Amino acid sequence: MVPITTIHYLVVAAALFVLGVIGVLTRRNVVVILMSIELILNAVNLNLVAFSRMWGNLHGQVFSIFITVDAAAEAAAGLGILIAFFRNKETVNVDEIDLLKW
Amino acid sequence: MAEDAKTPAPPPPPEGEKKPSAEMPAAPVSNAPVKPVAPAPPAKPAVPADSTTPPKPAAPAKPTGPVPLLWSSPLVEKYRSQYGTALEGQTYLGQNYLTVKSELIPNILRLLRDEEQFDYCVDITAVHYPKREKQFDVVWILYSFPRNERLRVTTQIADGASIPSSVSIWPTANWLEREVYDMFGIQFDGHPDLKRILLPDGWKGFPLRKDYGILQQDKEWVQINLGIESGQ
Amino acid sequence: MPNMIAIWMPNFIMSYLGSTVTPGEAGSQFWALIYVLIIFAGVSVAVMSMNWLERKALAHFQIRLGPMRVGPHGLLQPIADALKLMLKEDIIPSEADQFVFWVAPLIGLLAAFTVYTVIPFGPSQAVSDMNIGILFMLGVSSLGVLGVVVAGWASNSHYPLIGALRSSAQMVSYEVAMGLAVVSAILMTSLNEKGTGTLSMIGIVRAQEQQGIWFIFKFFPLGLIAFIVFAIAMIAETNRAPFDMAEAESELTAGYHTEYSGLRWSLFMLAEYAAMIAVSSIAVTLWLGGWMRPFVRLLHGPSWDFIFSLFPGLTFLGLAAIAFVGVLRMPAHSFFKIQKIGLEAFGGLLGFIALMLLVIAIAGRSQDPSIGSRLNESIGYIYWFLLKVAVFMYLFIWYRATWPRYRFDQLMRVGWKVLLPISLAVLIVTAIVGVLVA
Amino acid sequence: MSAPTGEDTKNISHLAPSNRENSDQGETERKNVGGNDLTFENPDKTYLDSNELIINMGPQHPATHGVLRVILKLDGEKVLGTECVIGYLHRGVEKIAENRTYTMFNPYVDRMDYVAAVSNGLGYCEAVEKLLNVEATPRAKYIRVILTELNRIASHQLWLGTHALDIGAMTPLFYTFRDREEILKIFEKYCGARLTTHAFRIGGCQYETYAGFEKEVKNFLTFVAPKIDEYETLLTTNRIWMERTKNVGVISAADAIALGVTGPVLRASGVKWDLRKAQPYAAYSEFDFEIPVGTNGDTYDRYLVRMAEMRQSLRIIEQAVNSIPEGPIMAKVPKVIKPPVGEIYHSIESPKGELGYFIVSDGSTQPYRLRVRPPSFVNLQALDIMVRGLLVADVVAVIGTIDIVLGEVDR
Amino acid sequence: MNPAMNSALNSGLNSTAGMAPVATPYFFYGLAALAVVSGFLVITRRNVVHSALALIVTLLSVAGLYLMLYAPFVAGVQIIVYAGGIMVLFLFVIMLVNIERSVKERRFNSMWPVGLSAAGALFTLFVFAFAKGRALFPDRMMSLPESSNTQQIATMLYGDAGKIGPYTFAFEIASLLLLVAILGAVIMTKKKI
Repeated sequence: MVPITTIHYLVVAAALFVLGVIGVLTRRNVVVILMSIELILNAVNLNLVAFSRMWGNLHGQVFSIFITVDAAAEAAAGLGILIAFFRNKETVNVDEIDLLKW
Repeated sequence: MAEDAKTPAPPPPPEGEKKPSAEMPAAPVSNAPVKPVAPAPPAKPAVPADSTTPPKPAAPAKPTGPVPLLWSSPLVEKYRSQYGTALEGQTYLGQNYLTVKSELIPNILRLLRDEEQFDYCVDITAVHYPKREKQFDVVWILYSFPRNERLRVTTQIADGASIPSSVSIWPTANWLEREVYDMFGIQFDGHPDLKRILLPDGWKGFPLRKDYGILQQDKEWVQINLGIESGQ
Repeated sequence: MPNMIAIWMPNFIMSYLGSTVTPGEAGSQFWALIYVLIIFAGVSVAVMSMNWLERKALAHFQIRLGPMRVGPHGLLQPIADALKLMLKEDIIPSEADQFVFWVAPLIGLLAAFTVYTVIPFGPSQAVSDMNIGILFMLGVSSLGVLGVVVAGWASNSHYPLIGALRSSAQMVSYEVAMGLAVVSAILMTSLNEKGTGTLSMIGIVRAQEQQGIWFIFKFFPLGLIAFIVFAIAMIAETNRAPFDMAEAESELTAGYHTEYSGLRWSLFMLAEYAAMIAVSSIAVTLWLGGWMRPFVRLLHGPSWDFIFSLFPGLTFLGLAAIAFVGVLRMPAHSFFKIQKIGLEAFGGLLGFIALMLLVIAIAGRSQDPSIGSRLNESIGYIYWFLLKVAVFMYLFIWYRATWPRYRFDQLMRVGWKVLLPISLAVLIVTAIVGVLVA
Repeated sequence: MSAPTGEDTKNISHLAPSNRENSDQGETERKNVGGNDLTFENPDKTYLDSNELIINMGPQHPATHGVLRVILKLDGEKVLGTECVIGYLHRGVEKIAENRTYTMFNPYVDRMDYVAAVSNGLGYCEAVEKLLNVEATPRAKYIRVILTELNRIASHQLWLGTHALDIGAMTPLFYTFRDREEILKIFEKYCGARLTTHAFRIGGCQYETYAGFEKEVKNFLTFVAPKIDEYETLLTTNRIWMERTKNVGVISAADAIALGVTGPVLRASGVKWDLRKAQPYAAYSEFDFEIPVGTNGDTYDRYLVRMAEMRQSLRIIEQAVNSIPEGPIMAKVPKVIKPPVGEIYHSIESPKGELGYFIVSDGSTQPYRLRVRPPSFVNLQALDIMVRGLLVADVVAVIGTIDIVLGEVDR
Repeated sequence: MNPAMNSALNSGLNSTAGMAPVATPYFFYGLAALAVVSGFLVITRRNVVHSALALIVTLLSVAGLYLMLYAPFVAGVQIIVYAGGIMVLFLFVIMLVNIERSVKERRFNSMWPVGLSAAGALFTLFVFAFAKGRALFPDRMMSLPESSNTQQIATMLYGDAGKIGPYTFAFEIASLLLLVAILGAVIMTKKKI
């Protein structure tokens, strides 16, 4: 069995990243898009932690914690916007959210 | 049998009137002239159409009970002077009631509440006399907290006629009128939500009318909604 | 070959008993597996007996008898219940989301049981001593809310949905106060010479051992306040009365598990009780000294150790005595023959266990590392830990019998406006006091 | 206490959030079972405030005290409006009355408010007695008072237990049932029945008190007085209980009067009105007791009023038992009860409120028309204004505090 | 590792710490496959709740990968913040907004071919980069001290012995970010301010 090296983690992270990008670019539902963004952020986190292991220091892990914080903030703000929007337009589809007002 | 009850001429003195309770402080019964009043509505109820009524017992042999008496009080005087014969005050066994024409209905009730402080509508109900021309008695039972006094207001309406709702006078009339509608089919104009209350919405027939048999039911409704042949 | 095993087995057991680290730490997958199995079986049994105890205790609070028919004093009632629930028809509402409906109880159950991997019943009596033990524990127990939310959603019905929404809001809110209370306990672990705290569950108890004080009494009343905050928040976390908003039977019929029946419903119950035991274990670990026996500083020395090591045996002896008193109090009627025999057998079993424990306590009172003394120590650790947890379990029942239910907004107000500021203040004051002391 | 002005009534006349289209809909879709056409629009909406959620509480619900169905219109958990759907227990008591003789109908009244059957019987018997113009004997009146007040305590105990259970306190239920049992035992010894007692007859009582009746009642009085204190220790100063009940389901005195609310609910709003004092019936004028009143008209006050009422009932029973006169228990009533032509309304203070009987006699052996004025039915109408703006949990508390019995609401 | 435990390691139990389960490749492949498959489900499921559940599985398996990378604290944060916090928030919001309707609608927007090809191009780029830059990533992985992981992260975030750490300022900024996000979310979701 091949020992697991950094590149393995990077491939997994790349796959998750691309899945996230596909989700963001193709789905209509805002909630799914937000979840895809979480997927992207997780891919980035995985990369950072893998690099942290590779270099043997903890900067990557600290960075990933910051990204987690950011993800939490993004989710809160994004879902807040979503609820405010849903209240007015009663839709959660991005292609119906095409006016710069409500 | 109603005729039997009416015809005996000398009514016994109303001894027991004050006895049942200290009900009517404001009703000076003893002042009232002791004489029977002919057109009192309860005095001429028609024989119930229901055939299950047992045969008339030997009524004439018994002494009849008390009879309704004219009720003279400031309240009656005041409204009689206002409305004349459309309104009549009577008392029976110490309980006072006003018989009014149905045209007066919303006004007199409102006046009773506003001027005479009958602020509490105890009950609204109806009685069905199928043999009569105006088939229904609608009865309001009122109570006044400041006066500690009860009063019934009775009016007669014909089948199919409607009567103004008193929901705007006493909100409690809402469900009470709905029940009267449910049971007798009496329409109340201006009621905010007049629909059946105890029976299901789709039910046909008004059960407390005298022509509605005790075993009668809306077979169609029962079969459709309950999926059974009969509710009995 | 059997001969080999006969020689090898005691050595193997001895090697384990001699170890002072958890199987996970030592990397012994075999012992870790055994541990996991023991814990799963133990928790299931504990939940069943908790079920019986709750019904009995609640009944006696409420001047009833509780289960009396199935077995003597209803002792077999939980088994009968479990059998009944397993044999019940498995109903999934036609409009429900089949897969999610199916998976929801499992989420709750997994979350509740996974927590037990880091609960230290003794210094080496845990599956694993994770470095991030308490963090892991809070994280995993917070996953339990997912099961509730998803169950409410999947039922596709109004009452479960409201129950799920209430429950998720409630659990997320109380987690905040709970976490801050936990942090103040963790802060107390760092009050040693090196100034390094720990998140490890075992480390936390060891810190209490080293400081010679349970954290509930540390910086009195700071530890006590933090403990009370945690004790309130943990009731809310487990959706128990008076915070049982999520399943308030008089409002939401049964809350999120209204549509569940049979085995799936029993899984929810199992998860709920397992979570109760888990959070109680956290409280015991953080504030009540974990496996430490009481008065470890005041009453020390070999003779005191010996006296305290008699407690497990004496407890079981007392239980056996209660059982036999129950036998004596049974009416002398032939109907009760079987019940009497059953209760006598149960009492006999308890008495036998008591005897064994006493023998171990007496045999293992020497300090040298023999199997006996090791066993004696381990039993002591587990006994004191479980006794403390049992007190919490009793409190759970007591609360349920005593208090009306909070309303949802009041519950949130208590969480955010009372518990959160208190726990924040306690945290800050603990930090300041800690710095001043150090 | 002032009579409600026109504005007052306008404020409350938004009762039953009705819309006209719906009654039209009811016309067209008569096939539906009652209430399939919800009064509220858009039933399949979500929780956000632009939409409202309709949920059905009952008829199968643990906290609706029977088969009451309340359609709740919610914004999140906030109640925007309610509609009660009743009638699931409708048995046509009034129709039955028209087809039974006065005596035959007597047991039926027990089935209306089945937790206070004695009160129902008292009201009916007194109404018919009034119609007959006879009066029960003094001893019968005293027995009636004793049993009715015992029944009032039993009814309040049952109310307290279930109400506390609705709010989440399980234990009071069992305590109250334990003590209610003693009352039911007395009933059983007196007349053989525990719940639907049929204790009274027109003209008095059927049965003389059994040997030791007074002693047992006195024993009960000494037994139950500390028990009522026990309930209070569980609840009255309990913080959670107070938070759950204070300022919940507030109804002002003016609203209560306009809505015809009677009984403890009215008294808790500050109206000192009790038919036992206002228009004494039976032997109540001979006893010394007080009318407990509340001030805020909230659930907590109603709780306190009922607790105080239990104590007042104990006082009445004690006086009655101590001074119960000797004598016959039946007045002279003809074998065949044939009241003269006429109509009568008689009401008593049942544990729920004013229980009235309006009887129209045509001189035959059967009532021509018998109308029951049920206190629960009228009081239930106040549910809507009491719960608007509160939360779902409060609806349960308020239904409990109105103290309805569906057998009486639906008759 | 605590000194007590260190000393305990040599007491009888044959220590197999060298081949702790986190090191076995099977775990990696299992977790990686789980993460990618459930990541795929996240973006393809029609029902949003299913997507969310799949995302939870992804997050948990990524947490497992963190554990394998000797980052237990990050794994714990991942579970407690992501799976326990953010995902509950997501589920909460999904229940608030109408879900039945979105199930019936189209899943993908009208531009999905463009999006898909762009993502495909990105993936090709990744593959190319990894293939070409393989030499950049050393095969050997450094081993990190697992038991003091939390302490070291704390040292970097908060500093040690009176000195502030390299990320202390960033940490404060991050808390500010969270505060702003909370305020924003509250203000946006409030009906009336």
